[in-house]
Amino acid sequence: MSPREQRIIAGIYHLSKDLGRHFSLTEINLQVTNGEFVFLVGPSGAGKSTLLRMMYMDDRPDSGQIVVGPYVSTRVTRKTIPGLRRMIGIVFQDFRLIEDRTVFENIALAMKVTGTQMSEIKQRVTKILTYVGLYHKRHDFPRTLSGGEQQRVAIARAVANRPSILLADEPTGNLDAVATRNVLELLFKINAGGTAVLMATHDIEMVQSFGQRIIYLENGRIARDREMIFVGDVRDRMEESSVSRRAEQLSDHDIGDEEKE
Amino acid sequence: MSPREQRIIAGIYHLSKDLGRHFSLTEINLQVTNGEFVFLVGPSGAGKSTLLRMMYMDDRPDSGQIVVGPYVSTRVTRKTIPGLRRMIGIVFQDFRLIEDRTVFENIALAMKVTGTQMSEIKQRVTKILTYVGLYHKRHDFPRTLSGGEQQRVAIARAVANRPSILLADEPTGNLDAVATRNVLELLFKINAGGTAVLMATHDIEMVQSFGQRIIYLENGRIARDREMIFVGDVRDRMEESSVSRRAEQLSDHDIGDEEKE
Amino acid sequence: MNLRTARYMIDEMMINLGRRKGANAIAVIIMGLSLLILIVFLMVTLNLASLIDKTSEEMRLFVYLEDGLEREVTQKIQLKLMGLRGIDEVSFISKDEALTEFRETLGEESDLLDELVENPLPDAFRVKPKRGYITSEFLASIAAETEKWEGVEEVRFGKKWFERGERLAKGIYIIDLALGLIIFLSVIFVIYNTVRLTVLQRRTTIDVMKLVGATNAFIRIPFILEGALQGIAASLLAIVLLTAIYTFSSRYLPGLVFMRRDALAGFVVFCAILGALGSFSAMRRFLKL
Amino acid sequence: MNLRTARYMIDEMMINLGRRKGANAIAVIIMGLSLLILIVFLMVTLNLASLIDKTSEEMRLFVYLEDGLEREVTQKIQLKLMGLRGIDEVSFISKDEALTEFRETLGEESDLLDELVENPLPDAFRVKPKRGYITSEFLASIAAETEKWEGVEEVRFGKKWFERGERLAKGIYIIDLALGLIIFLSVIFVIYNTVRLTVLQRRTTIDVMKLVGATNAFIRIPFILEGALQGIAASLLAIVLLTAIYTFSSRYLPGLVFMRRDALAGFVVFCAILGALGSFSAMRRFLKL
Ligand SMILES: Nc1ncnc2c1ncn2[C@@H]1O[C@H](COP(=O)(O)OP(=O)(O)OP(=O)(O)O)[C@@H](O)[C@H]1O
Ligand SMILES: Nc1ncnc2c1ncn2[C@@H]1O[C@H](COP(=O)(O)OP(=O)(O)OP(=O)(O)O)[C@@H](O)[C@H]1O
Ligand SMILES: [Mg+2]
Ligand SMILES: [Mg+2]
Repeated sequence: MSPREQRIIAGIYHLSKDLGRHFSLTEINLQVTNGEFVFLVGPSGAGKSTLLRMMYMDDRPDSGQIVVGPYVSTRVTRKTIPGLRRMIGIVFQDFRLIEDRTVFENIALAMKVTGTQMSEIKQRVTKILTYVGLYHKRHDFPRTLSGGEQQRVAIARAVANRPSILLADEPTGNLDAVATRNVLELLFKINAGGTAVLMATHDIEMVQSFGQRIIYLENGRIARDREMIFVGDVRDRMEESSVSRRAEQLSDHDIGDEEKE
Repeated sequence: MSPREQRIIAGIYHLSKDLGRHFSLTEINLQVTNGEFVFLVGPSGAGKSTLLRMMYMDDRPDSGQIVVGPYVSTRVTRKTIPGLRRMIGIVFQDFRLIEDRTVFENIALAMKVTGTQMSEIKQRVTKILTYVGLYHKRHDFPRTLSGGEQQRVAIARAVANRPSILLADEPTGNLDAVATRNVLELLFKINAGGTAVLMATHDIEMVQSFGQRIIYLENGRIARDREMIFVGDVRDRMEESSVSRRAEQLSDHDIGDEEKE
Repeated sequence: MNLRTARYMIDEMMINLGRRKGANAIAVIIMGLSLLILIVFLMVTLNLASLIDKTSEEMRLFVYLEDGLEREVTQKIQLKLMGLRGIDEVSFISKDEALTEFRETLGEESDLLDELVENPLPDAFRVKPKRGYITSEFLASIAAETEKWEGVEEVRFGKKWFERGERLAKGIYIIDLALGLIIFLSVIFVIYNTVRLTVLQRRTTIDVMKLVGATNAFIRIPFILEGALQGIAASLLAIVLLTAIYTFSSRYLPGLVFMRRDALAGFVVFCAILGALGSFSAMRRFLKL
Repeated sequence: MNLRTARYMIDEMMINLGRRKGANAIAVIIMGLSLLILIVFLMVTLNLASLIDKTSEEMRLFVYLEDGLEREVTQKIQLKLMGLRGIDEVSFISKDEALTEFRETLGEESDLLDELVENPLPDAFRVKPKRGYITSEFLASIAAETEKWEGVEEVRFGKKWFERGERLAKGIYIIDLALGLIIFLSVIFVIYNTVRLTVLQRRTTIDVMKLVGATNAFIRIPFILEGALQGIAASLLAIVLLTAIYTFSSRYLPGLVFMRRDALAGFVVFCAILGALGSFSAMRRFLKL
């Protein structure tokens, strides 16, 4: 394989988005090159999911621009959005599996949409389901799956189409250590195949060990990017931001009245 | 406070439950005394959620018995189930917030059901929401909350009624380290007040540090209970059980074809 | 159930109504339009029945007398007629009155009577039967009996026409009943399932309520109240539209009869019950243990 | 759109139909019953119209001739009548035929004619107007014109009765139209919203499809096909029920007219389009960017 040329596959420029009284994304700038693996970390409510949602253009910025491949948020239309979405694989934080479709059908649907041949669909789905350890559940409906199993189906669906860029929102939140490692291995392999990966997670310690680029989001702003982050440091920052939100007027005594006989 | 008498608040005896071709809970025996704090760990699909579901009697065992307070699974009826559920606080893995109710209304509903006075409801909800850092979002609808925020609302609802026993299914899966610590603190405080807590989680390393009782579930069986578990040891077991499920015929080469230009 | 619980239930219902305005409005309109069809049908039936009733009430029996009877004989016949069961009124029509009436009936063709040398019509009694007795059997039996009396020449009541009319009325009633049954069942089905769908859409809410320990009554009663309210709203909508249709129609059919007040009140109550039952039975599936 | 995409769309539709049998069945039954009401109404209207038509077709104009006319004059009048615009048939009724007919019309009362010394009725022509010309204005104009002719004594067509009938028919048509409009709108509303509800229930499926990059056509077409299929199933259900009602009713009203085949086919097509449109417009809300 020839050495890959470095292109920017996704870029966010001066993005702002206001979401009601309590939250806004402010002046977000970030670029992802093809083949890059980026962790997006930040405390609960920092805006990770919102930022990803903008990237797959389920929501539009108030100002600024998002560019994904040839698609530009300010120019994209109803007609071009499906093309954009087919470049992107998305693992949703809440999975979004279709309830009345089996595991197989859920994944196959995402491939049918792009007009993939049935024989190829069967082959791909089999392989990916086997990889995430759910091939034996291919004919089950999502409601009969455990939380972690649903999450793995969501991941399988996102990677089935060999997207150019994968947006994974907290893809290991319901997984045990081993399943997490398997999923990360899968993501790394897909990444090695040329897919850019942007993975949102709250697990700063896990992320730390891989030496990949880490973007730290806090209160709707990018607090750090690219520089290595040290766990202790981020811990402090998180504590700060989390604590500042939480009203501290509560004393232990207040909660002490939970007591009962 | 007088030293609390040790009573068994929940017991599971010789429970078996078959769930289709792929999974069954087998010969589960376990007792929780009042005021106890128990972690239920196990890999994805081990049966943690299923076991909890049996405890709040949303599903019945094929054989064996579950006893929660004065309620016995073999004798409980449609009429007595509400009484049982009011003893129990439940944090669902998938949150189960009511979509067309605000954060406040979601929590208040659980209290109205028991006939709590409105003034008391207001006071409790305010206190708990403040504690989980979401008081400012009390009038928002679940769909506008981040994953972690929804999870905290689910926790708030579960503890609002001062239950005798709290079943928390993966209550920190969507939370960052700081929020996780806050939630655990909350659970410990509630526990200190006399509420027994049974918390299912896949995060064996986190659980390890607290020195509480840990039940290790694997493939529908209790593999270990009460003895201290060492991380390395459990890691090995998890690896084994996870790997044995995952078909290993996949070589790196298979996934390598993700590559594209 | 104490007062507080009752208040919470009403709260619940109000929140549900408020949060799903669009869906509720559509449900009420669907139900209202279905009910409109039912109630319009009822009004048409009512008017048909009153038309048939009026027509058959105009039915008269004519007892023709022999020529040149004594006054006493005539009076005796009249008294005997009035003594018969099922007779409402008996009036004497002299041959001259009869001719005048006949002239009127003929209208334009009456000049044909100008050629008559003498009045060929007999004196007669016009007999009006009581309402409940207007059947061809009864009239035939009266005719057969009176014809035997002294001084009576012939008794007529347009037997052929009357029987034909009777058959037609019966046919209309049967078809009306069949149609009514179909419309009634259709409307019940539509309403019942519309309410059911609104309950089904809140399946997760019901599940959550069960899981936090709500009694079945606590879950059910707000829904039942809501179903009843929807039924009432829909029936009121139907009544308003019916009134509009009535007002419009009676410009063209002046004799049109409207539904009675108490029937309308009954209709509203019926719809409330229907809505409540729809909610109730929709929930039975979910409230099982 | 290539063949494979088309196949996937049909797949999608089949899966949807298969997975939600209960909901689809209820939707089809709701729609079918609503349509039944519409189509029964259409049949009632059709029968009313054919009844009114038949009645008015029996309308005849009578041209009475002066007494003792020459044959030639009579024939000339006949020829002139046949030459008039809007005239279908002209037949001669001699005074004797007229008396016989009159006797028949009178029926039981005909003995009154026995007293006649001589036939007072004139010879006449019975004129049958063509179908489209049966209006009181046209008949009046013909009457006015022919009355001036030599040898014609008088022209009559039961003006008063005819005008009254015309007014009644007009009233019935207007009310029928008004009712029809209401029923039509109600049924469209019910069907449209029933289809809409079935689409709304699959909101999350639609959302997910959008997010995995399905084009609007890919999402929409299976739903539209499904809506059309539901419409067709519902209309067939309605037609089957209508046939049953017709069979039953014509036992009591033998002259009952059934819908024409092509009208029924049009009805099915109409329902298919309605179902498809319901799906289409329900999805417009969700398929916005
Ligand atoms: N549609 C919306 N309307 C109003 N506020 C919103 C909406 N969507 C998100 N928010 C708010 O924006 C903030 C960021 O949400 P987001 O889901 O992006 O957080 P996150 O970083 O993904 O957090 P988590 O780790 O908990 O998932 C939250 O406070 C949330 O309440
Ligand atoms: N209703 C059901 N029908 C069939 N199988 C079921 C059903 N519910 C659960 N299962 C299966 O039972 C197994 C255990 O599920 P459970 O949800 O208890 O796992 P878990 O330990 O909670 O896993 P996780 O950590 O991923 O949430 C899974 O393999 C799941 O697919
Ligand atoms: Mg998120
Ligand atoms: Mg689980």
